[in-house]
Order: sequence, then C-alpha cells, then structure tokens
Amino acid sequence: MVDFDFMVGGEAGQGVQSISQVLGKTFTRGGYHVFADQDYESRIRGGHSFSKIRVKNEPVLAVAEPVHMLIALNKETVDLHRAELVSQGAIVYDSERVTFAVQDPLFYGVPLERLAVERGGNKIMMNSVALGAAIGLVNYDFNLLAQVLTEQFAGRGTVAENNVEAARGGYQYVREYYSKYGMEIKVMGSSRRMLLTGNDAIALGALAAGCKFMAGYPMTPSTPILEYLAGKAGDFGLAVVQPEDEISVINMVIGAAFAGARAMTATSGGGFCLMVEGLGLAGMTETPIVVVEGQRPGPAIGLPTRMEQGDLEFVIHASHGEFPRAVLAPATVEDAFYLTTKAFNLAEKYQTPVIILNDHYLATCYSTVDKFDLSRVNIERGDILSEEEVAKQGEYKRHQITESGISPRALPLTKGALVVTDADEHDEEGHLIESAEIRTQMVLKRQRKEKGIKQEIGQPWLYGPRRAETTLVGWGSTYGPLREAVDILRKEGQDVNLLHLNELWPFPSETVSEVLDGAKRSFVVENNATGQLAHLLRAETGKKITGKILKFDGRPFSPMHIVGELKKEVS
Amino acid sequence: MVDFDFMVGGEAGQGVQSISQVLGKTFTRGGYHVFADQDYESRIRGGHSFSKIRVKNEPVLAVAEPVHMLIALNKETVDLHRAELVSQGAIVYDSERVTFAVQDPLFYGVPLERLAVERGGNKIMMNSVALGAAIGLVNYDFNLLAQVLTEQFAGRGTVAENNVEAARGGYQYVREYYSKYGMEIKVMGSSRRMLLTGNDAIALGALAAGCKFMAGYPMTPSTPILEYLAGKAGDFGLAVVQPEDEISVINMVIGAAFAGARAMTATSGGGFCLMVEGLGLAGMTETPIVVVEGQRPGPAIGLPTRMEQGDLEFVIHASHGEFPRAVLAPATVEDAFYLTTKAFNLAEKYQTPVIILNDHYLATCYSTVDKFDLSRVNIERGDILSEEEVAKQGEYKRHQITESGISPRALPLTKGALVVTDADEHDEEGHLIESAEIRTQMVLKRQRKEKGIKQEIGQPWLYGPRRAETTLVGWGSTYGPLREAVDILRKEGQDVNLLHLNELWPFPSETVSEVLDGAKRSFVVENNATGQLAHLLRAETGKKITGKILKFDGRPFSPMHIVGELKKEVS
Amino acid sequence: MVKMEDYAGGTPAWCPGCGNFAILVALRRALVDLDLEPYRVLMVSDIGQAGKLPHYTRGNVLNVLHGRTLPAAIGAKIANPELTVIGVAGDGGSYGEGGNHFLHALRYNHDITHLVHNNQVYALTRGQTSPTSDPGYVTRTTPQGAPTPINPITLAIIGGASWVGRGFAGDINHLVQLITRGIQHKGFALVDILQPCPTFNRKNTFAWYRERVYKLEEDETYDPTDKMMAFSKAVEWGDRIPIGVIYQAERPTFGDYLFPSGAEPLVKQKLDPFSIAPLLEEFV
Amino acid sequence: MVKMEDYAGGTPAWCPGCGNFAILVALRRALVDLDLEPYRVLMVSDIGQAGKLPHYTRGNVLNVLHGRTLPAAIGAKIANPELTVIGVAGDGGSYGEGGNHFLHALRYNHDITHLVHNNQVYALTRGQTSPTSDPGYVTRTTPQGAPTPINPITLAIIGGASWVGRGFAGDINHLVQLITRGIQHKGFALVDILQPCPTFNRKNTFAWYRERVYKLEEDETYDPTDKMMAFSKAVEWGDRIPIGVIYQAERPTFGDYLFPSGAEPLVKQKLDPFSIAPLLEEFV
Ligand SMILES: Cc1ncc(C[n+]2csc(CCOP(=O)(O)OP(=O)(O)O)c2C)c(N)n1
Ligand SMILES: Cc1ncc(C[n+]2csc(CCOP(=O)(O)OP(=O)(O)O)c2C)c(N)n1
Ligand code: SF4
Ligand code: SF4
Ligand SMILES: [Mg+2]
Ligand SMILES: [Mg+2]
Repeated sequence: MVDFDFMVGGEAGQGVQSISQVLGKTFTRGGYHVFADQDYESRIRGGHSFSKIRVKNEPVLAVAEPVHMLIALNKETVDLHRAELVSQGAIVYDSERVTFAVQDPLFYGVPLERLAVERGGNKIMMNSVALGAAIGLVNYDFNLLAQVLTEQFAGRGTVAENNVEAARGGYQYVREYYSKYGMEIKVMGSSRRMLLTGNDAIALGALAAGCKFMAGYPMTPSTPILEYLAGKAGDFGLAVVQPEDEISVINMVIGAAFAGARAMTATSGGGFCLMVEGLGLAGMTETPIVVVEGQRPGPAIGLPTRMEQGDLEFVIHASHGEFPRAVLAPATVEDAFYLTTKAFNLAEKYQTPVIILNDHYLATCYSTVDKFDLSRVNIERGDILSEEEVAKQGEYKRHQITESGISPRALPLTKGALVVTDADEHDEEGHLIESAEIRTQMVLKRQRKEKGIKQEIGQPWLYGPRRAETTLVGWGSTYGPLREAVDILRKEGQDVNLLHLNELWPFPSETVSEVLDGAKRSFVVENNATGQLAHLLRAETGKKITGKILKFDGRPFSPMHIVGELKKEVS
Repeated sequence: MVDFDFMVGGEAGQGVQSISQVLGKTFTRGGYHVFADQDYESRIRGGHSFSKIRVKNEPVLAVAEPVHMLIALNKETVDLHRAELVSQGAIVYDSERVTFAVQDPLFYGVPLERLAVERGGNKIMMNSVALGAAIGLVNYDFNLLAQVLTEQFAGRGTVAENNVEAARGGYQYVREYYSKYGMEIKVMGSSRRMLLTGNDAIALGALAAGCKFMAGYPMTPSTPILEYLAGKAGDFGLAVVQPEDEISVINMVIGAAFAGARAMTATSGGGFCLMVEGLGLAGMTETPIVVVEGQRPGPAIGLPTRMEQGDLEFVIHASHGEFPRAVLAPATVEDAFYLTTKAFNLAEKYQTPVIILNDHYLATCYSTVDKFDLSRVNIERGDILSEEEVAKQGEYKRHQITESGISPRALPLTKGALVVTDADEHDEEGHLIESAEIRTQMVLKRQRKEKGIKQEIGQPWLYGPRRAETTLVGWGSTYGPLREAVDILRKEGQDVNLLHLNELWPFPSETVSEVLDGAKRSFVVENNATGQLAHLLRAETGKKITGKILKFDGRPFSPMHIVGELKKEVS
Repeated sequence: MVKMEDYAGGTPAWCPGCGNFAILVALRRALVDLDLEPYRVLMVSDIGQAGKLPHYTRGNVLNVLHGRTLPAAIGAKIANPELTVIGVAGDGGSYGEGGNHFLHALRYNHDITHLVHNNQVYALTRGQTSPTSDPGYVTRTTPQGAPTPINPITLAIIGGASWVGRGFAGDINHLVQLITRGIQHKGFALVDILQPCPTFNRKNTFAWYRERVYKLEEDETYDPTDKMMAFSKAVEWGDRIPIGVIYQAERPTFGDYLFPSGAEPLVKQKLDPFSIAPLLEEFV
Repeated sequence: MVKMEDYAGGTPAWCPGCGNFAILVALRRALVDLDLEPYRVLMVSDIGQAGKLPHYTRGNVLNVLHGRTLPAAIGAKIANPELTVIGVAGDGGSYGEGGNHFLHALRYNHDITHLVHNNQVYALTRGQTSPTSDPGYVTRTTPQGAPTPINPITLAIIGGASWVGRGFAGDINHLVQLITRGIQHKGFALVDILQPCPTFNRKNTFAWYRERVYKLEEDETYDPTDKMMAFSKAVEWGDRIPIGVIYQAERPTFGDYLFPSGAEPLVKQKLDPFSIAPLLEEFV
C-alpha cells in the first residue's frame, strides 16, 4: 500500500502551488489518487506558504498528519516543518544556498538553484529541479513528470523544454547521490483521471449546465472561477464581465437571468454581503440565479486566504423578508461539480436564488477525480413557454398563482407575452399592489415553492453504520477529514458514524432526526466558533447536539485533529 | 368609562395623518390616553389612507375594532369603512360635495369644503373643519383643539388663525345642527403627557443619549428619525448627513464612532442589506454603532408603507463571520425611547454594533406617553482612557486581550496613544496577522463580550399570571394588541398569559424556557409568514411552540384578530 | 403599425400636475414613432416616482431595487441584445444610490437608453435632498440648504457617454424627438429630463424652467459632436438651460467589445453538457 | 520636532521593486516636513496592497473594507476635525468598489487628503483589470483586453474637487512636495499616484512612466487655478503624462457647510440627557 505525504514549502512567488499541482498530476497519471491542500498568506511575494500532497493507491479525500518528504524551497520551511516529518522522512533543500547548524540524517541536499541555472537557464526553475528531485528520490517514472511539465508550459516556446531539463537535473542528481533512499513509489498503471480544485469543478459545472452569463468581482477564494470562465468565454459563447462592484454584479446577473440566460456569480462573504439586497430581489421577482459564496474567516476582511465555515446561518437568512431559496454546500471536489449543475436546475425550476456555499479549503485543494460523467448532467429549465404555448394559453401572467407556486416563465421578446415583474409586491400580472389579499396570496404562492425544493434536496450522507453510539455531524467541505477520522476511530474499535450534510436548505430534518435518534451522543464538527449547524439543527429538529468540535483559527481540520478532539470529549 | 374610536379617511395629501395627530393631542391634553395607527399607500396624492384614533380614560396601547365616528374626507372612505361602524356611530362627511344613494341615519353631513373656504380662506383647510366637527359632535372642549392647532401652525403667520377659524366653523355647525348626537367625551382634566410615534421616541432617545453623529439615507419607515434629527442638528451640535447611499452611511457612522462620537443610522430592511458588510466591520474593529432597522414587508421593496416583522433572523445573523451584537425590538413607544438610550450604552460598553429592530407599525403609530423620565437615562460610555490613564498604563493596545473581552478604548488624538484597528484579523496592537494562535485568541476575546451583553439584556415581559394554560409569545411592537387580546381572553375566563420579548439577542433563553415549561400550550404571534421567533426560540431552547398565529398581509394585528385566531387554534 | 393604444397602461398614481405625465406620453409616442411593438421593448426601472412609469404603459418590465436600474438593464441587454432596453429612474436612483453604476456605464458604452426623471428631489420618500438639488435648496434633511450638486451632463460627457441629451417635461414634442434619437443611438444614451415635482420641489417648477430652457436644435452653429462645445453647454445652468442633444459620438458598444466577432444572443444558444468534454482533458 | 523614526513601522509585505515603497517613504517625509506628530494623524485605508501602508508607519489607523476608505475617513473627520485625516487606497478601491463615494466626496469638499496608489490593476487579488487599466491591457478577467478606462483626474476636476494632484512613485522628492501640499490644502485633495506594480502590471512600469512623465511645476505658464487649463492637462495620457498640482481652488469645506457658525468638535461635546427636556414639550 502506498500512502505517502509530500510537503512543499517556500515564499509566496516561489511556485509552491504549482509544484503541488504538477506533483499531483504526475502521480494521478500513474494510477494514484492525490489530495493536496494549500496554505498561503495574503501577500504576493515573501512570507511563508506550503502545501501537502498526499499520494495513495486508493481514493483519498484529505491530507494526513505525518509528512514523508519535505520539499523546502527556503530555509524557513525546514525550520517550521521539520518536526512534522516521519522518522524515515526526507528533506529536499538547496544544499548550496542553505546551511544548517546541525546536519540531519534526513537532509537530502540538492543544488536547486545551480541546477536550475545550468539546466534550465533561469534560477526561477528551481521549483522544477525540486520536482525532479522529489520524483527521483521515490524512484517514480520521470517521463510522467516530463509529460505534465511539457503540457503545463505548452505554447510558451522553449520554456517547457527548459523546465523539463531542469527537472531532469534534479532527478539525475538524486538518482546519482541518493539512490539508496528507502521509500519508493512505483507507477501503478496509467490513468486519465483528473486532478482539480473545488473552484475548477464549480467552473466546469457551470459550463456543463449551460451558464451563459457570469459577472464577478474578484474576491478570494472565488476569483479563480471568474478567471477560468473569462478564459473560456470566447470559445463557449458566454459573457463574462467584471463590473464596478458586487452590487452591480448581482443586479446584472438578475437582469441576464430575467432575459433568459442561465446566470451566476461567485464571491466570498464580504462580496455576498453586498449582494444580499439583490438576493431578495431575485426572490421577489422569481428570477433564477446561482451565487457561489466561498467562505473565509470573518467578520469583515478577516483572514483572506484561509478557511472558515462561518457563514451558514447568514446565508440561510440573508436578505430582509421571506422567500424560498436553496443552499448547497459541496462536500468534495466531485460533489462541487454535480451540485453546481443541480443548482442551475433548482434555480430555474423554482425560479428563485440558489446559493452554493463553498469555502476556501474546498476552493483551493486539489483532488483526484474520475472524469465527470456528463451524461449525468441533465438540463432542466422548468416551465418556459414558447410563442406557441403563450398563444394557446391566452393572456400571459408572469406571476400566475398556481398550486405548486411555480408560475410558467416566458422570456422577454416572446411574441404575445409581456413579461412584467416588480420589486414591489405585485399581482399575477406583475404590477405593484397595495391589497392585503393579493399580498397574502403571493406570499403563500412563493412559500409553496419551498415544498417542491425540499423534495429535491438530497439526503445527508451517512458514512459508517446506520446507527452508532457516537455520531459525528458535519457539513460541506469537512467531509474528507471527517470520513477519514471515522475510519481511524472505527479501526480503533469505536462505534462511530458520520452524518454529513451537503444540501443544507431546505433543511432535511427528517433524516437528520432519525439518525440522531439512533445515536447515544452526537458531535458537530465545524470550522467556526459558535457551532452554526448545531444551532440550525436544533431549530429544525429540536435535537440538542451533545458537543461541538470547533476550529476557527483559519486552518482546515485534519483527520487526526478530529480524532484527538473527539477522544477528549468522550473520555 | 370612555373608550372611543375615531377613524379618519381620505386621499393621500388630504391630511389624514395630521388630523389623527391633532385629534390625539387634543384629547391627550384633556387627560385622555390616545393610541392611533396609520394606514397609507406608497404614493403622495390620491389612493386611500386612513387612521384610527382610540381615546380612552386609561392607558391604551392598541386600536380597537369597532369605530364610533368616521371622519370621511372623501366618499370612498365611507364606502370602504361604513361596515366597521358601531350601530350608534357617526359619519362626518362633506354634505355638499358627496351624495349617497341611500341616506343613512348615521350620516352627519357638514359642508367641509365650503366652511374651509368661508372661514379659513382655503379649501385645503377642510381637514380643520372636519376636526372641529368631530370635536363638536362629541361635545369636547373646542379650546383645547384651538390651542393645539395654534401651536401646530406657530410661526406661519395667519395660517394658525385661519385653521382655528375653519375648525370653529365645523364645530359650530355640528353644535347647531347635531347637538343631539348621543356620545360625549368630557374633558377629564388637564395633562402634559406627550403624544408621539415610535420614530419620535427613537429620535429623542438618540438625542438624550448624546448621539452626535447621524448619517441616513431616506427609507420608509425610518426617514422621520433622520428628518427630526436634521431639524435639531443646529441646536444640538450634532452632525446629520445624507450621503450618496447606505454603504456610505454605515461606513461614515463607523468612522465617526471610531473617532469617538456616539453615532447611529436608521433605515429599513433594504437599506440594512447594504449595511451588512459594514456591520461586520464594526464587529471586527470593535466600533460601537447603533443601527435602527425599521421593518416593512419584504422581500425587496415589498410594501413600502406597511407592516411586517420579517427581518428578525436576518438581523441576528447578518454579515459573514461571527461577532457579538445586541438586538433590541421595542414593544411600545415608551420602550422605544429607553431602549434607544440603552442601545448606545451597550454599543459603547461592549464596543460592538447594536441593532434596534423597529417596524412600520411602531414607527408610525401615535401613543400617549408620560413625559420621559430623563433621570432614568444614564450615559455609560464604557472604558475610554484619558491622556493621563494612557500615560500611566504605558504602551496602548487597542485590542488588548482581557478577561471580559473588552479592550479599553482610547480615542484618536489622545497624546501617547496610537489607536490602530484593522478589518483584517489583527493582533492586540491592531496590526494584521496570519497567526492561527492570535486568530483563535481574538475570536475568543470578542466572543467573551457576548456574555457581558447577555447579562445586561432585560428579561422578557410577562403579562398575566406567571403560569397559564395557554401562553402567547410575541416580540417587538405587537405588545399592545397582544396585551389587549390577553385582557379580552382572560375576561372571557380563559387561562392565558403573554410572554413578550423586546430584548431579543443575546437570547434570554432561561426565562423563556421557564415560562414555556409552565404552559400547556404556546402560540407565537408574529407579523411574518414563517414564524421566525418560533424558529429562533427552538434553536435556543429546544422548545417547540404549539402553534403559530401569523399575519403577513402588511397590516398590523388587532387584539380581536388575535383573539379570533387563538380560538380557532384551541377549539 | 404600432399605435398609441398599444402602449396604454394602468392609471398613474402620480400627483396632479406632476411632470412625469408628460414623460410617459413622450416615451409612448417615441416608441410608436419607432414602430416598436411592446414585446420588443424591455423597460427596466427602479423605485421612486419615476420608477413606476412602466406600470402605466405596456412592454416587458423589470422593476428593480432603488438605484439598480442600470446593472439590471445591462445584464438583460447582454443576455439578449435583440431587446430594446430602456432604463427609467429618478435622479436619486441614478446619481445617488446608483452613482457608481452610472459612472461605469458611461465608460462601457452599453447599448441602452437611460431616462432620468430629474426632479432634483427624492419624491417618493417625501422630499429630501437629491444629488441634483440646487445648492441652498432647503429640504427636510438639509435645513441649512442643499450642498453643491453634481452635474450629470458634464459627468456623462467626461465619463465617456456616447450620447447625452437633456429634455424638459414641459415640451413634449421636443422630448419625443429626443427620446427617439436616444433609442436610435447605438451605445449608451443618457436622457436627463427636467421634471417638475410640484409637490416637493417648489423651486424648479414648470414656470421656472420655461423661463430658462432653450433648444440647442435652434442654434445652427451648435455641433454636438464637438466635445469642447458640448462641455461648454453642459456647464450652463441658471439663467439659461440648454435642452436637446448636447453630445454625441460614435464608439464601439460593450457588445462589440465583449464579442468582437459577434455571437448568437446568449438566450438563443443551445445548452449542451457534452460541450465541455474537451475541457476535462485540461485537468488530466 | 518630528523625525523620520517617529514614523517607522512594521516590515512591508510588498514585493521587491514595488512602487508602494516609495509612496510610504514620501508620506513619512511629508508628515515629518509638516511636523505632525503621529497621534495627530489618522490614516484610513482599505483592503488591497495600498491599504496595507498604514501598518508600515505610525499613526492612528482605521483600516476598513475594500472601497470604503472615503466614507470612513469622512465620518472620522466630521466627528473630530482636529485630526489630520489621510485616506490611503488603491485604484480598485477608490474608483471601482468605492466609485460612488469618490464621486460624491468631490462635490462635498471634505477636508481630507486621499492618496490613491494607482497601479492600474487589482494587485492583492492577483492581477485583474481595474477601472484605470490601459485599454487593451490583457488581464485574467479581460483576455480580450481591458475596456475604456476612467480618468480620475478629469472626473475629480469636473466633479468638484478643490485640489487635484498627480504624483509618481518614481520621483520621491516631487511626491513629498505633492503630498505635503495636499495635506495643507483645506478641502478635498486627491493625490493620484502612478504606482508601478512590477508583478501584475507589465506595461506601466517605472521605465514606461519615466519616459512619459513631466512636471507641471517646471512650466511657468501653467496655472492650476485655471479650470480649463487644468482640464486640458487632465486629459493628457499616453506619450506625455503631467505630474504635479493639476488643479486647485478655494471653496467652503463640508465642515463649513455643516456648521456655518462653527462648532465644538463632536467628540468634545458634553453628553447630557437633560438637554432634551425642552423638546419633550413639542409633543404635548
Ligand atoms: C436601498 C434603498 N434605499 C432607500 C430606499 C427608499 N427610496 C425609495 S424611492 C427613494 C428616492 C427616490 O428618489 P428618486 O430616485 O429621485 O425618484 P423620485 O421619487 O424623485 O422620482 C428612496 C430613497 C429604497 N427603496 N431602497
Ligand atoms: C467587498 C469586497 N470585494 C472584493 C474584495 C477583494 N479584494 C481585496 S483587494 C481587491 C482589489 C484591490 O485593488 P486595488 O484597490 O487597486 O489595490 P491594490 O491591491 O492594487 O493596491 C479586491 C477586489 C474585498 N476584500 N471586498
Ligand atoms: S411627489 Fe412629485 S414626482 Fe412624485 S408624483 Fe407627486 S409631483 Fe410627481
Ligand atoms: S503585487 Fe504589485 S502592488 Fe502588490 S506588492 Fe507586489 S508589486 Fe506591489
Ligand atoms: Mg427624484
Ligand atoms: Mg490597484
């Protein structure tokens, strides 16, 4: 069994993330499963950033605690992370630029910068040298690395070649000097699985779902969604715009959706704050929009490049007044893709806003995923009347009162139909009213849509046995670490299971109640300081969670941390 | 016993509200208690608006169902409200401009417009004629009306005099022609009680509390607070500004509060949406601000001039991330005054935002109130260090970690102290950080302040016996109607009490639990469609309310409506 | 042939004597003159007295939040460029709450026509100061008188608008022409309309304006394509107030910028999940 | 006497070669030249690379949300006019997210100095287009090149700013002078600073600017109080880019407007509940 953790660290600007991605792809191509997370500061150069890359011969959804190989692009990385290394571990560092007082037996010095200059022609390629060295130490297939690098730099002249040569320099150096390093990772086979982040998955999901309009204002961690789609706008005939602010963003999205395009935006909590009034407008005018909210630690600016799950209750209650909405919080990278396509369907079928509650962790971590099954992606646009249907039906009323609460849409520029809607309370025709009776009817009509949405909300995931003494309850991106924590605890003989929510609103109260009824004790595990899921869950089911395992330091949970905290709680 | 209900109705622009206010003052001066509500459309001229003015010989906090006298400024008023009249009632209308097919014995025609022109010189004064006629019909003291009118138009030349003459015309006309009308309201005595709205009370509360900076952007129902304070700015040396939008508003308020002025704003749900990011900034930078959110039916624009309690959960969870806040929802006009002064104290003592959750009903209804007891208003500014204290203490740290979570403030321009704060997570000095440890410390520090606030939160009001078979649970401005409903029900022999929350967050869970434990069944009574208090209450106490009496048509509850709905529920 | 009745709508809830009535008639006449059927027109409006206008005629209507007319209109236009998109809003919504959208719409040159009912006051909320209130004008929020206003015409010209006109609710025929030309213009057309509000603006009345306005069309030497000339007219305010087409220019629209080689309207494109298959390869 | 060390702060987290270093030095020198002790100064900044500046010197600091520098600074200045209030923000925060505040700050003439680190890009978020990006400049959100930018200098002059200057991070001595004069000016002073961002703006580099900038101070005929002259300089961009004081005028500040007969700073006033006793009578 292979279960190997690399860690790469250095300053911002040295290419930590890029090493992590290339390494990940290289092992994925050889049949492995990879999971990699990213830890970096809110600055462009300097400071310290690192990434863990876990390589396993079976599916993996979290990084693990011990590090087997530390790729140190600077001295600080060694100082900070030396202690995390397993006893058999290796530290790859630049032996000609960095010296250490005590020479550790784990030190595998490589002249990173020199080889970069000699082989690649530019010291910036020291990260490729390091990549080659890492691959060489574990005696993996260099050709796979060369392939990935070549594709990475395709279209940039000799850059690709130079990087491959730099990498080869590192590879050859370690094969020559450190051929007796103990741990090996052999190629398992050949695989065409993907390696991608949660942001990538959401962007691809949006394209698959036929999103035709994306407006966004840059904000970590969701900017990459905007940037990816901007890059594809030409080829996919979608409009991507970066307006003056997030208020403009949300109202443009509403305008585009009203006109008939599938439309979305992606932001973080701060930008979402500015969209909250627009969210209510979408609710009132029954306009289908999709909003990605990538959480990060708050309040205010908080820690811009870090992880938190602090916006759950805000997002569920955001905007004044009452209207139906759906809130989906993807649990994994794969889930992010399919839930995004579902978000567009829910939005259009129920003509109301749908929020994808993402977070910095899922947004930025890389995961090996089977190619998305595009045949699973259905495009359900709900009731949209054609010119003929409008003609058959007689007078068109945008907000017709129906049993399901759903009023058939017509798109503006449909002959025979005038599509009228209003931010004020309105009658079936969409004209503003003052009447108490119509108001009541309209509130009830909109409320009825929530029933329909609730029926489409997927059930929480149950991992482990249906009943267990201890039930962990999580939501969103903590699924991977939680699942692994359950594995560890069960292996130790504890009777634990996991109830995980990824479709959060309308709240799936029945299943949650049922599972909790089977547990002797239950613990929420949340990346926030108040236990928002516990609060919501109690409001919805009346059940009081036994305890809360909370973390709000801006860093994601690791499986071992959860295991440790749970042991403290139940001992 | 006197318990008399006037109703005045007409088009927007005819002075319905002004009649209601003058009538209210006139009876208040004669020793009565008055409660008047306002029903009007979102337009400046035309349409239909009306007001009920209830006059009672003892304190009164709601209007009643039956109308004793209908003052109809146009025909539509009669058509719409005729049915609400008691059998002995009277309809005052313009007998020369309006004719009715069937002549009703209750019709008391008065040539309103003609007398206005003849006596006042302008037909616009027909509302004063109507006032005189109303006073005349019940044979009340005309001099009190004349006094009030004179003061109302003071400083506007002959306008006052003309209005008094117009009123006298109406008075004399009815005394001459309808002296045998049955119902009388005799002057009870002389009183200097006030008649004012919830908005008036909040504005006065802000001035009493020493608010020195008010920024606001007009929005119903809170605009009058802004306007009142603007009118007093010169005399009270406070700055009142109307910036370009609500985002500017909240950030100006934060700037002013940071600099050391007591600062506030007032808006409605839509404007509040735009302030939500700023709210979090106040939370993060620990800046004391007071925000009045006057609810109206949503989502989006909804019904701009009507009533709803639809923003409770939004306001409690507003803004991404987590930080302490207080939410106060005044129950009565009097309560609005004292809670406003408390809001400023809480904000400064705990250096965090405080929200006054008002609504359209309380904002606009007139109520007779004893003169505010200014000796009850304490100004507690919390820990603010003087130059000497700073010097004594050595290095000043704006966000010093303390046991209470409260860091002593210094105001900028205090020699020896540099006051530094940051929207990013920061250290004790206020400088931005990336450290997990400091982040955790700072979150916990801020969270500790919530404990302090919770201790200062007033207990819910209990009306009726401590234990009852049926407990009604309400919040905010519904107190008056609820209290009267309890009176009615108890008179009918039902074992009912009322648990009313006016200080909502941090939630007073203990008392609520205790009272609910004593009840066989409980019903929330809320002006919204989902039962937000019931949801919140369950989250906080685990208790499930038996049923919900909800109203979301934009109109306030009346006591009889509550009584009726409750009977349906328990039958 | 489109007729005035095709644009007959609900009964206005405006005050008698309000300048908005004339704007409503002028817009209806312009649309009739352009022979545009109502279903081809999308009116986007916000909250305020101006924003109610679309309810009093016919067409597709998207009534949005106070100040958000422009972004909503822009989104709709990008999604379906075949719609004739007209923004309708007040001075408060356009230059106050929506000031940032205005500023940036100017430079992007979206192909929409924006009608601003400029009554120099917040009317629906009962008479507070607006960004265009004359300096010194006393309102309930400015007892000391309003501060220095903005001049939307100069801002529009400097900010990059490709068509800037000013109309007056007291001259319907002229306004019909102006709105017609604004709609015909390819690019962002600002029609700032002097709109007396007899209820809350006691200064800038029909009479006040009548004494001052004059038509640029009557001055043969006036060339609206000359930016400096336009600018010198734009700053005129007081004794003489010019109305008419103040500035016009030709430059690429935002649509041209977004899809330089053209594109099927977004709303007409087929949605096909399998189209992304090649993208998946990027992640292998 | 205030010294440079009084303004020594934390270590900047900027990239080597960033234009922000020069702005930091210039601001510190200006404050020293003005002999202002740090506790008299309030720096209000927002989020972005520019917004981090106050952490790297000393003074009172209110760091706020992206785009909200101006309103927060204005609120603080109104509350305590005795503070020297300096806004520090990027082009994105000032002209994009905060565009509406900028537009209106111009007309109100608040007595604050606003430094804009104009690197024509969103730097902290890693290189997207900004409202001042040169047209055609390719960023990750504008693969087709940036659209028409805004010109903050013309906008400021037209919008009513009473003092408008442009500086260049490549000329510290000149920048020190400029900032000093901006702070000395009574009223709203915009200091737009050309700030190379070597990491994300590969076009507008130190070298690019050096080839183009020239100092208005060196032209003896230039009169910054002449609005039309100022305007003609303001539109210059491309081969020649003027730096220096472009426009200046004297007009009442917002403080003068708010309290025409003066007032005790709000923060110094006594708070007395009993002061409202007379008001209660109004409601009897
Ligand atoms: C976010 C928000 N703030 C405030 C309001 C209240 N509001 C409604 S209309 C209006 C002013 C309208 O002024 P203007 O745009 O000039 O239109 P007018 O009524 O004068 O035609 C305001 C402030 C609102 N609806 N939404
Ligand atoms: C409401 C909100 N939207 C977006 C962001 C993300 N954000 C942080 S800095 C920044 C851009 C900064 O650009 P600029 O103001 O030009 O400063 P620079 O980094 O270039 O100095 C953005 C978009 C944010 N913090 N808040
Ligand atoms: S208030 Fe003014 S703008 Fe509104 S309808 Fe009346 S006159 Fe017209
Ligand atoms: S990214 Fe640009 S603006 Fe930011 S620190 Fe680096 S060089 Fe300076
Ligand atoms: Mg207006
Ligand atoms: Mg920038």
